This record gives sequence, C-alpha cells and structure tokens, in this order.
Amino acid sequence: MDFLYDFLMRLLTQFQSPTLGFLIGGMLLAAMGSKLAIPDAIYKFIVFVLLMKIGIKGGMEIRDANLAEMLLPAFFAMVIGVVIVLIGIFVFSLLPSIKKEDGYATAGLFGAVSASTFAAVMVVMEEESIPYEAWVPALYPFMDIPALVLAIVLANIYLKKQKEGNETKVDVWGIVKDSLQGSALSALLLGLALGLLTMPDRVFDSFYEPLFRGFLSILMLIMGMEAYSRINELRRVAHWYAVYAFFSPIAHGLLAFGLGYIAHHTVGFSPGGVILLSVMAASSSDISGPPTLRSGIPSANPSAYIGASTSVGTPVAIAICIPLFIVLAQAVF
Amino acid sequence: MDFLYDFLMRLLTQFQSPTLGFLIGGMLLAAMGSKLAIPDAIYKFIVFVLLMKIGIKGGMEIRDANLAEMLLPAFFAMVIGVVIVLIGIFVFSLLPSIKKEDGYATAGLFGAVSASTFAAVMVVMEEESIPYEAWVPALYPFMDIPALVLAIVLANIYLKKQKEGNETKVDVWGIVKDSLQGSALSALLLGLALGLLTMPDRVFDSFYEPLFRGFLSILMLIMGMEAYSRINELRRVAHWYAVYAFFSPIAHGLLAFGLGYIAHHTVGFSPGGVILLSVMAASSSDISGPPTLRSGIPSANPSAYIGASTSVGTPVAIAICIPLFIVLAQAVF
Amino acid sequence: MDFLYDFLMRLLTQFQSPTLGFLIGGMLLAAMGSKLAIPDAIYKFIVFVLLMKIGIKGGMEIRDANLAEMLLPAFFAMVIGVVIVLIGIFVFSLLPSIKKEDGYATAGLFGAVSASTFAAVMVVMEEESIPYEAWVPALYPFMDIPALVLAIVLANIYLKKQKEGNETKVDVWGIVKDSLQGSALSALLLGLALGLLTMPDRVFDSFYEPLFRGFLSILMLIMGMEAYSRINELRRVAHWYAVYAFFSPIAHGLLAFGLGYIAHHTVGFSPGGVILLSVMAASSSDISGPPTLRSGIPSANPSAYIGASTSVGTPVAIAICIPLFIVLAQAVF
Amino acid sequence: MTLHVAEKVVIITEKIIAKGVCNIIESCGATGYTLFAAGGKGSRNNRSTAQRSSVVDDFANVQIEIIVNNYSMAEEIMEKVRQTYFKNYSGITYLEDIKILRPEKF
Amino acid sequence: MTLHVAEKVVIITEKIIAKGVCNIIESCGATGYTLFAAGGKGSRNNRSTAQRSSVVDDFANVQIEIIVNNYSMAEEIMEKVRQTYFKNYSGITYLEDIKILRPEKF
Amino acid sequence: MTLHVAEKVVIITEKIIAKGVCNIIESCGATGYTLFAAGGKGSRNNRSTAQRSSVVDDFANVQIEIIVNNYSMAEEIMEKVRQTYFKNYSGITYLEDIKILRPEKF
Ligand SMILES: Nc1ncnc2c1ncn2[C@@H]1O[C@H](COP(=O)(O)O)[C@@H](O)[C@H]1O
Ligand SMILES: Nc1ncnc2c1ncn2[C@@H]1O[C@H](COP(=O)(O)O)[C@@H](O)[C@H]1O
Ligand SMILES: Nc1ncnc2c1ncn2[C@@H]1O[C@H](COP(=O)(O)O)[C@@H](O)[C@H]1O
Ligand code: NA
Ligand code: NA
Ligand code: NA
Repeated sequence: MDFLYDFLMRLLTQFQSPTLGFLIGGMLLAAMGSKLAIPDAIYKFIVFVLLMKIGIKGGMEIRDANLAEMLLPAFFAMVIGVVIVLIGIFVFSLLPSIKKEDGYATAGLFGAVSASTFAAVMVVMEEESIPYEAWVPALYPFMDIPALVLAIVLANIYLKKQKEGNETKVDVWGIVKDSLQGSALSALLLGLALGLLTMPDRVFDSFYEPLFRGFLSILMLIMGMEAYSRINELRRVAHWYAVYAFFSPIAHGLLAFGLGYIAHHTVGFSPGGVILLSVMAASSSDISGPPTLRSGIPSANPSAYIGASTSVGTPVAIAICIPLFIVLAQAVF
Repeated sequence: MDFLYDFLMRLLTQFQSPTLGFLIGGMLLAAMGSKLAIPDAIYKFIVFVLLMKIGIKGGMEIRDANLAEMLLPAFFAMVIGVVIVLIGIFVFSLLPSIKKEDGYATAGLFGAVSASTFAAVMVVMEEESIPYEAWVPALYPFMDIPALVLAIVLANIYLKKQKEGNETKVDVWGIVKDSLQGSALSALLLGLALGLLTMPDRVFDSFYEPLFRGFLSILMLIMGMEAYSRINELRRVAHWYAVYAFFSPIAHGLLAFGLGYIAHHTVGFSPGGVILLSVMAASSSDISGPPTLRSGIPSANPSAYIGASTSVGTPVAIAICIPLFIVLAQAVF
Repeated sequence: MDFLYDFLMRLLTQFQSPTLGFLIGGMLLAAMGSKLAIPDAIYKFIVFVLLMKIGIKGGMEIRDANLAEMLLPAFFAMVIGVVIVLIGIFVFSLLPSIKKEDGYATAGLFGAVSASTFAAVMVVMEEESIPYEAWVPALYPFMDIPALVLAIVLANIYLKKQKEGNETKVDVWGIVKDSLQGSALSALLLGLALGLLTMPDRVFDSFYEPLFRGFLSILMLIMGMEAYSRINELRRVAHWYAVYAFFSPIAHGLLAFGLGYIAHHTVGFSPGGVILLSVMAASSSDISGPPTLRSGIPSANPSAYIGASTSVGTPVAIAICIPLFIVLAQAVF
Repeated sequence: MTLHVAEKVVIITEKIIAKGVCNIIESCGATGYTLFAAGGKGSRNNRSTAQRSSVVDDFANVQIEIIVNNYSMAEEIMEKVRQTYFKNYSGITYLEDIKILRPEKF
Repeated sequence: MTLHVAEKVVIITEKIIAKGVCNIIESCGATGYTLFAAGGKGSRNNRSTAQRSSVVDDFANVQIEIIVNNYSMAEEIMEKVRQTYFKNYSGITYLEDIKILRPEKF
Repeated sequence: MTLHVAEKVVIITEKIIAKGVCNIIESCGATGYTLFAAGGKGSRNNRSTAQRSSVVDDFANVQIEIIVNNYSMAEEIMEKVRQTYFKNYSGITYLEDIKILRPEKF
C-alpha cells in the first residue's frame, strides 16, 4: 500500500520534473502542428555532449574504483541484454500477424540501451542525491552490444534457413564493430578513456557538467516531438508492437532489478546501481540501435521497431520506470 | 532639457552596450564583405533558447502573480497591435507609389513584436535592475497575433473586393493558428507552460539563464548582418518604406507609453512594465511575422516589408527606442 | 640536461592534458572508423566563439595598455611571417619532386597562424598562470597576413614569368582584403573592436569565458579527426611535405623565440609574450589560410599544403611546440 | 533490361510553398516525389542556399522532381502549380524525358 | 564545341546505403559520381529533408548521379543496385540522355 | 499546353569558385540559375557532402544548373567556365535537353 502510495506520489512529482515536462511538451508541440524544430546539427551535438559528460565523469571516478566489484554487475548486464532479446523473440512468435524479422529487430532494440533515457535517469539520481558506483555508466555497452548482436545473428540464421536450409555464417565481429563505431558508443567510450587517462577536471567542470541539464531538457523535447511524429507509422503496423512496447520496459526493468538485488547481496552492488541497471534494461535504444539494426536486418520494417521504441518505449521508460525503480529501491533496500 | 540630456547620455552609454555593439558589428562585417557567417542551425537554436528563457522565467513567476492585474495591460497590448496596423494602413494609403497590399503587410509587421528586440530590452532591464511584473512577457502574443491577423484579414478583404466586389470570407482562425504554430510563439508559450507547470529552476539556473546574454550577443550580430544585406532590397522599393520604418517605431512606442501610463494610474502597472510594453510596440517582427505574412498576403512584396523591418525598424527599436523609453519612464514616474 | 628533463616531464604532463587528449582521441576515432561526427554548423560556431573570446579579452585589456610597447613585437611578428615563407620556398626549391607552386603554398601556410593552436596555447597559459601583455593576440594578423600575401605574390610572379616572361602585376590589396574578410580574422578583429569600444564584461564573463575550454576540447577532437583523414591525401604527394611539416614548426618557433628574446631585452617583452609569439610562428594555418591560398594560387595542389599543415604541422605544434617553448622560457628567463 | 520512356517534371520554387506544391502533386495522382534544398537567382530575387543563417529561412528555394509515366499527368501538375502559385511566388517548371525500369511503379 | 551523347544514371535511395551504392558504382568502372541530400515520398515512406533533427538521421534520402559514356555500364549499375538493395531498401533509378564535352573523361 | 525545347547546362565544381562561375553565367546573359550543395568523387578527389564538419569547408562541391532557350548561350557558358576554371579546379559540365513552358522567360 505504502509502496503504491509512494509510487503514485513520485509519479506525480515526476510529472512536475522538467525532464518529463519537456518530453510531454515536445509531444504536444508536434500534436499541435508547431513549426518549431531543433536543427539536426544541434541534436547531434547535444547527444555528443551528454554522452561525453557521462563518459568523462565515469572515467574520472573509475580511476580509484575497485574494478573487481564490476565483474558480476557487468556479467548481469550482458545476461539481461541477452535474456530480453530471447524473451522478446519468443513473445513476438506467439503474437499474430507479426513478420518474423520485425519481431527479432524489435526485441533487439528493447534489449539495447537508450542514451536519452540513461541521461534522464542520471539527472534524477543527481537531484535525489542517490549514490552509485562510479563505473555503472560503463555497464551500458555490456548490455547494449550483446542484445543487438544476438538479435541480428538470430535473425540472419533464421533468414538464411528460410532461403536455403543449409549452413549459416554471420559476421558477429562485424556487428560488434558496427555498434562500437556508432556515434553513441564512440562518444561514451571516448569520454571514459579521456576521463581515465587525462586530467579533464577543469574542462568538465566548466563545460560538460553545467551544460548537462540544459542539453538534456532539449533532447527530451526532441524525443517528445519524435515520439509523436512516429505514432502514425506505428499505427500502420500490428497493434501488438504498441502493447509490447508499453509493458515490456516494466518487465525488463523488474528482471534487472531482481538480478541487481542478487548483486547487492553477493558483491554489495549499491541500491543506486540497481536503479540504474533497471532503467537501462527498461530503456529501448533510440539513437544508435536503429541504424545498426537497419543494416543488420535489412528486411525488417523500421516503422515497426523504431515506432515501438521511440513512440511508446522511451516515454514509458522515462515517465513510469524511472520513478518506479526509485520507489522500489527505497521500499526494498 | 534634462530629459534630452539624459536621453543623449543614455544613447551614448547604449552605444557602449555590447548589445548594440554586436548589432553594429554585424552591419560593419556585412558592409566589409566579411565571409564570417553564423550557421543557420545555430541561429535557430539561439532564438529557441532566448525565447524559452523568457518564457520559463515568466511562467515561474506568474505562479504567484495576481493575474487580474494583467487584464488591462493585456487589453491595451491588443489595442496597440490593432491601432498600429490601422494607422500604418492609413499612412501608406496617403503615400505615393505604394502598392496597396505592400502597405497592409508592412503595417502588420510593425504591429507585431520582434523577438530579438524583446530579448535585447530584457537584458537591459536586468542590467539596470528595473523591476516589472512577472507576466509582462505573456503580453507578447496579445499584441503580436491581433496585429498580424488584422493586417492579413484587411488585405484579403481589399484584394477580394478588387477582384469580385462581392462577399468576402477570410479564415481568421487559420491565421491565428499559423501564428501560434510559428517557431517563435511556440517556444515562448512552451516556456511559459513549463515554467508554470513544472519545477524548472535548476535547469533554468544552470542553462537558460547563463546562456541568455551570450546568445543574445550573437543574435544581435546576425540581425546586424541581416539588416545590412537587406538594405539593397529596400532600396529597390519606394523610399517611403524607409521613412516609415525610421519614425513609426518611436510613434508606436509613444502610443504604448501613453496607454501604459493610464494602466499605471488605474491598475498600478509598473514603470518597468510600461517600458517593456513601449518597446514591444516599437519593435517590428523579424522572425515569425514574415513567413505568416508571406502566406497570408502572398501578393505583397517581401522585399518591402522585410527590408523595412529588418534593415531599419529593428535597429531603430534597439538603438533609439530602448534608451528613449527608459529615460522617459525615469522622467515621468 | 635539466632542460631536457623538464621538457620531457612537461611533454608527459602535456599528454595528460585534455587538450592533447582530445586531439589524439579524434585521431583514434577516425582511425577506428567511428561514425561520430561533429556537425559542420557546430564546428563553425565553435571557431567563432573561440576567436571572439580571444579578441574580446585582448580588446578589453588593450584599453589600459601602452601600445608603444607593441611596436617592436608587431614588427618582429611581420618579419617572422615573411622569413618563414622565404625559408620555406628556399627549402622546397632544394627538395626533389616538389611542384614549384605547391612549395610556395605550403611555405605560406606555415608562415600563417593557426587559430586552433593559438586557442590551445591560450588555455595552457591560463592553466599555468603565465602572464603576458594584453595586446599579444593582436599580433596574430601581423604574422598571418604578410605570410599569406608574400607566398601568393611570389607564386604569381613565378607563374607569370613561366608563361610570358614579361611584366607582372599582382593584386596585393586584393589578397590582404581576402585575408581580412576570412571568417577567422573577421571574428578576431570584431572581438578586438568590441572589447575595446564597448563594455562587454558581463557577456564575456557569462558566456565567452566559460565556454572557451569546452569548445576548445571539441575543436581539438575535430582537428584530430581531420588530421587523420587527411593523412591519406598527404601520402599521395611527395613525402618531403611530411618531413618539412614535422621539423619546420620547431625551427620556426625557435626563430621567433630568438626575436622575442631580443624584444625582451630591448623593450621588455614578457616571457609569456615570447612563448605566444613562438607558438604562433610554430603553428600553421588550418582554418583561414587554405581558402585564401586556394584562390590565390589555384594551380597549387591543396592535398599537399593542407595535408602537411593539418595532419602533421598542427599536431606537432600542439603536442611538441607548446611544452617546448614553455620549458625554454623557464630555462632562459 | 528494357527501359521505358517517362517524364520528369521539375519545379523550382520557394520553400514556403513546398507543402502546397506537394499536395497538388499528390492530388494529381503521382506516386512520389523528391525534394532538394536549393539556392538560386531568377527574375525576382536572389535566394541563398541554406548555409548562412537566414533570418527568414522559409524564403530559400526548393527543387521538386516528380517522375510520371504519363504525359498528361505531367502537364496537369505543371499547369496546376503554375496557376496556383506562380503569380505570387517565384518559381519555374520544366520537363525532361527520362528512361525508367518499371513503368508500373510510376 | 562538339558535344557527345552520354548517359546519366540517377539513383534515389536511403542515405544509410549510400556507401554501398558508391562501391557498386566504382566496381562497375565509373569515373565519378555526385551525391545530393534529398527528401521525398515514395511507395514506402516519407523521408524528411535533413532540416529538422531526425533522431534516426540515416533514414533520409540521397540522390546519386553517375555520368557514363557507355550504355552498358549504365545498365550494369542500375541492375546491380536494384538487385542488391531495392528489395529491402526504398529506392528508384532512372536514366537520362545528356551531352558531354570530353567523352574520354567519363 | 505548348512546351518549347530548351537547354539545361549543368556544372559540378568546387564551392570555392561558385561565385566566379555565377558571374560568368550572368555575363553570358542567362536569366537565372539554381545552386545545389553536393558531394562527389571525380578524377581529382573525394569531396564530402557538407554533413560532417569540414575544417576546410570551401572545398565541397556545388552543382549549378542554368536553363537557356538558346543553344549558343549554353555553349558559351560551358566553354567560358571550362577555360577559366577547369585547369586548376575540379569540375565537369554537361548539357540536357528539356522542355519549358514560357520561352520568353529564359
Ligand atoms: N534560367 C534559369 N535557370 C535555372 N534556374 C532558374 C532560372 N530562372 C529561375 N531559376 C530558378 O527559379 C527560381 C525562381 O525564379 P524566378 O521566379 O524567376 O525568380 C530562382 O530562384 C532560380 O532558382
Ligand atoms: N514518382 C517519383 N518521382 C520522384 N521521386 C520518387 C518517385 N517515387 C519515389 N521517388 C523517390 O524515391 C524514394 C524511394 O521511393 P520508394 O522506394 O518508392 O519508397 C522516395 O523517397 C522518393 O525520394
Ligand atoms: N562520372 C561522373 N559522374 C557524376 N559526377 C561526376 C563524374 N565525374 C566527376 N563528377 C563530379 O564532378 C566533380 C569534379 O570532378 P573532377 O574534376 O573529375 O574531380 C566530382 O567531385 C563529382 O562531383
Ligand atoms: Na533495454
Ligand atoms: Na510592434
Ligand atoms: Na606560422
């Protein structure tokens, strides 16, 4: 009861948080046909700065961290990415009127991680002063890459079987490389390396840190406009995508919360870390995943998986899952 | 005498203000054929951030404001927008070699409000610590929209009469919608809503507020370059546009000052509010008005109205009217 | 010995400086085929803000400066620009398989000044709190313009002689104008003028100053990516360009250091000023020089001179020359 | 590979009316169109390419190309766009013969 | 001035496969190509011009033009691009007759 | 609707000389021209589309199209541009037959 009350209260507060406000604002603007548009160059720059900020910060703090602690959470992050994809494929195989490869691609996108949702939860953690291990941002690729690779590999095995029924070979390293070369992971890893190897404190304090909140607010606005404008595409595909996109983030987050709970009791993974792991799992990739999937599973229909992730998955992850897992952590730990 | 002295002194100081310095700098760069150019994406982003800043701030402070106080000033803002357009049309009808619809369009643009001039006067108010009511930025659309709507409606009635002489119907709501959907008003209203409904204090203090001055300086540079490069277009149309664009901002501002004075004595409208109302009236739309007019009165020549507003109206509003109405307020109140 | 030790220590520290870290990070990203790209609009805006910051700061401080002190250093800056070009042309005339006009153009580019290297050394000076005269940034055009003009004039005289053997006339003023109109010098001079004539302290402190370090970090990233991607072009031309581009920055810096030393003992030019003069000399133009040379010596192959400057010259100037001349100044003064 | 003769209608006009022009194109039954940002100079004015910040961006040009395998549809599009817009907005339109692969697609 | 008849192959497709298309073009022996950013509408979808921030930018369109002085090379490029990509990616391709100055250049 | 045969001159070259090329076009008496930002690959070099930050932006390509209803003016433009620029700058030029509505406009 208390938990439900807390969650609803927090949901209400969340609706007063500017992060969500900008997201909803973006949707409303798009719905009202506003001509306001954030230029593409600005969008790209904002994503770059956000990920650099997360990466540099992580890198600077990892220096004094005990990386052995990271082993189990990193392993769990991988497991979560993989399990989400397998569950997703299974679920879609049960649903009617779903093209096989569209199911694979959607499952892959929901196994991967959303840079925008991740930045949003980082701001909330800061606002609430919830502590977590410095290396948690480094878990991102451990969940993101296996999910994308697995979805693409399985889809290609399936497609090759369809065609020929004989031996199959998929270029796994090619897909990993493609992920790492994507702009989101590149920026995050560059930031980590710079934070670890150079002394970026002053440039971090004078630039990346102060701009973080503001740039996030604008990214939320863009995600809101994008969410709205993709809803039409989503409508044209089976409605099951919307249903999956609404419920699965919560389920994925709960799964991650469970594994995080185990890590908490075995290696002392912090409650803050568990929240972040859960939100990563709940999020679905919106920036770097789609192009990787588009080339990895070209016959899958992008309207299905991008629509599901951007129009439903990301809003649910930000509006519902962030408050949910914070309250859950407060109730449980 | 004292008044004139004060005004000239302030004009001199104004010439030392970086705001005007950047405006003039932009004109000089353009005049000297410099290849320096601020990319379009940056320009759009700057306008967005400036208007969001004004909107969010207004929204945050409106919360505790007594909105009943706003009624008379809002009504006066509407009256000013309408009267400026009517006077403008009348004046142009007296001048020789003015195409009828060009006069309507120019009057409409001068009745509407300039986002850049408005941002510039906000900085001066802050620098001089002149207080004003929190809701004054919300007067913007009350002046802007009626002016544009009236100009477009009257022009279309005129044009239809020319053609057929029979019944006329103009889509007023379509024009209002078009104004509200424009990028400037969208950003301002979004900011107001976010300021009112969410708690954006931290993102405001860390991002929108600190960037305001710097972004305004760059916007002034852009307006200066634009002013110079449009002068050639203005030369090709009747010289009366330049004359109107030079004197009318002062007249419009005085009109608004008069009404503001009445509001001061009847409902206690603050001297700072009177200054802002006067500068709004003095300003002529440069960002959102032109596209609305272009589709509303397609047969009007954009070189006439945009040239008049951007090349003469905006520089006069910023360089002369801002100091003028501050000094006038100091003399009067 | 001590000197060498100091230099190597500082080189090591330099490798921990984020400035160099971002440069190397950019090279690595490009080498690994990352799809990360900083949009062109952002790049242009960053260069603008950096140069405005340097210019405004210089302008604000020049107000109280004794400009007579500037005479000898300004003269030396000119001499350095001219001598570098003459030496460069001579050196290339000795090297095999160098097309004559390519040598002229490359010498011109190395005589001119790099805005990015200059911004980088300014940050180091600030970090190390090394003082210098306020007017030193104003030496930039005194070195930059004569170098470009001389290279273009000599190349054209040479080319005309080739063709006709008769009288030659080159439009010197046209080249000077072209340099001044370029975006880099325009921004620097605009900043100087605004700093000198207006009171930009507040906009400077709230915008240009805080963004400086962060924007420089991103410019370094871009320069690193550019350096890597131009190496292929450089490979296709004679290898002597790479050799020249590696050693000449050090030689040019030493030459400037010597003249700066004389100015120190005759007119009291500060050690910090000597460092800046040396780094200017060591740097090779990467932003504004190339377009000027492309139109001034159209028959020269841009792959040669741009490749040499961007891929080798700038990294050497930043990674080696900045620490070298700081240590040298500490050893000598 | 058999190629079929078809027509490409090209329209160069102000960006501000691009949406209206596309509506006309669709109403005439074309299967698609392609848009390009353009700058230019014509009888009315200079229009900048969208590089520098244009305070009034909507006055840049746009080029719209429509492939139709049916001459009368080409004519109809050109005629309607001309009548609807070219009195008040700058713009030109012309036709090119092209060869396409799959006539049923257009 | 003698002009020589040549062919221009035009390909409009998704930006994400531009690199692959260019590889095909080069492998067929063309001497060059020119790329344009484009938006458009076809049988599959609406593609925005690269103006507003597109969260998934790689799905904008690109138009690629290749001049060849050899009809069979034109055919080969069109055919290969169609077979490699047009089942899974949106795209169209067509041919135009043009006149060039220096046939040896292409 | 009567259409008239006309010529379209196409010039693809470096952005840095776009202004000079436009001056030639105007001096030959053309009534207008249209410019497009382009990337490309030719005999000399790779030119990026203006997407990523190009430290030396002026080396991107531009495509200029000029419609003339007069063959000799087309020839003159092509010839002058070629002679003035194509020794030192990369660039190609070609001609297309088109059909226009109002020959007096061009
Ligand atoms: N002769 C021409 N050749 C190529 N493009 C033209 C020509 N005339 C006009 N245009 C294009 O069409 C637009 C509108 O032309 P106008 O209506 O004549 O101002 C111009 O901005 C150019 O982009
Ligand atoms: N009839 C057409 N005319 C001009 N461009 C077209 C046409 N059909 C398709 N396109 C272009 O080709 C792209 C892909 O078409 P599609 O494969 O039909 O979706 C579209 O986005 C348009 O840019
Ligand atoms: N065969 C071709 N087809 C299409 N465009 C070409 C071709 N050759 C050259 N170009 C374009 O013309 C520009 C200059 O060519 P070049 O002078 O050969 O380097 C290239 O960057 C391309 O944009
Ligand atoms: Na996920
Ligand atoms: Na007004
Ligand atoms: Na130099």
